[in-house]
Amino acid sequence: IGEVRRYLRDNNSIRVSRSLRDTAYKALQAKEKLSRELQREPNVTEIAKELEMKREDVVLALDSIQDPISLFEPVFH
Amino acid sequence: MRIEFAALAENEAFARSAAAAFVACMDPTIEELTEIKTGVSEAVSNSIIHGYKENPNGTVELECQIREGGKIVIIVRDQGVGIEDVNKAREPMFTTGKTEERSGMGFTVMESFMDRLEVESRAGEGTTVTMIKQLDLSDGL
Amino acid sequence: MRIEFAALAENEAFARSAAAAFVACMDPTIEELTEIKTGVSEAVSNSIIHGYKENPNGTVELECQIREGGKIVIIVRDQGVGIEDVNKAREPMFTTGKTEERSGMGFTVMESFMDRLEVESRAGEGTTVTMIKQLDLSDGL
Ligand SMILES: Nc1ncnc2c1ncn2[C@@H]1O[C@H](COP(=O)(O)OP(=O)(O)O)[C@@H](O)[C@H]1O
Ligand SMILES: Nc1ncnc2c1ncn2[C@@H]1O[C@H](COP(=O)(O)OP(=O)(O)O)[C@@H](O)[C@H]1O
Ligand SMILES: [Mg+2]
Ligand SMILES: [Mg+2]
Repeated sequence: IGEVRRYLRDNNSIRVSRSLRDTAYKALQAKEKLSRELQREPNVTEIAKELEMKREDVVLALDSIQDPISLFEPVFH
Repeated sequence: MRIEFAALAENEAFARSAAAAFVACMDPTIEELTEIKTGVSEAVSNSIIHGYKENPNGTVELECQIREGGKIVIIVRDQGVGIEDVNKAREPMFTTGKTEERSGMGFTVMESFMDRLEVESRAGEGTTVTMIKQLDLSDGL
Repeated sequence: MRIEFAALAENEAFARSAAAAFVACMDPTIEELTEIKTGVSEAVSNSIIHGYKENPNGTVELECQIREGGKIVIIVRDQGVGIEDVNKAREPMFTTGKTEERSGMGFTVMESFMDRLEVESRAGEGTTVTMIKQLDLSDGL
């Protein structure tokens, strides 16, 4: 466990806010790529697999950026 | 799943994340996830701002259920001031807030992002908003 | 903030994310967040697996509070079978599960990742685990 702690400390002293944002942008890029490949919207599990991350971490990261779709778009057209 | 939290503005982001975390196991797309989060945000912010006027002694309740076939049921409940005329409140652009800050589009947004929206409210007793959304499971692996 | 959810294995990931989302507003380091998520995971999985033997009628409760100065208090509560001898259960490597699956290190992990761990339990009545962690707020990177 001491080893686990040291590992965490060495690699993870940055703040969450920055790390989450990086992950979120990677997730959006993966979404674009997969949409092209699959010819449909990928689901979060597929995106997580592409990034080799846990699904829950991808979902959490997406909270840190502005909503990726425009709020009023579906309302006004 | 049921969450209770204080009527503080910063808890809106938390409620949204918690709802997203809960429905994640259903493999939604990012778009579906965003729609659910936006609906939760609008309902929760209404409870905090209108229901309790940001009095942190007020408690907002968020309930999420996953039904068979990928149907998501989300219930946001407060024991705040309530709504006198629900039909009027649901009209696009209607707001009792200062118009510079409030768009009056909250219920309209919930309605358009979800498949069904029910609003139950009594002046002085509080408000319960029920949103139902059917996820598209067709693209399953 | 208080969450209730059914004693289902898939709700462990949800509880972990919800706790993370709640403390995210304090902008902890990734290390601190990972430690908190791991502690929540261990406590919640104990309630689900040992407390309720994965009977989904059981309800697990997760409470998170943010105290002044960046102190995080996390409480995980179940009304499951309880623990006969808490001191013994807290010993490293002690497990009542099948040894291939369970490491018996859950309480040891919670203890080392958190600043304080309290376990209250009564056989037949359930278990309450309280974890306290002080975030390092010093460097505002
Ligand atoms: N939970 C609530 N408690 C009391 N009043 C509410 C609540 N939710 C909505 N309302 C009322 O309905 C109106 C319309 O809500 P909404 O469409 O979200 O627009 P906005 O929040 O921008 O005013 C609000 O201005 C308020 O008067
Ligand atoms: N919530 C709980 N309800 C009942 N028993 C528990 C609970 N949490 C822990 N225990 C008991 O304490 C033991 C040690 O727990 P832990 O250190 O997490 O190891 P493990 O989960 O790998 O067995 C468990 O095997 C179980 O007997
Ligand atoms: Mg509104
Ligand atoms: Mg354990």
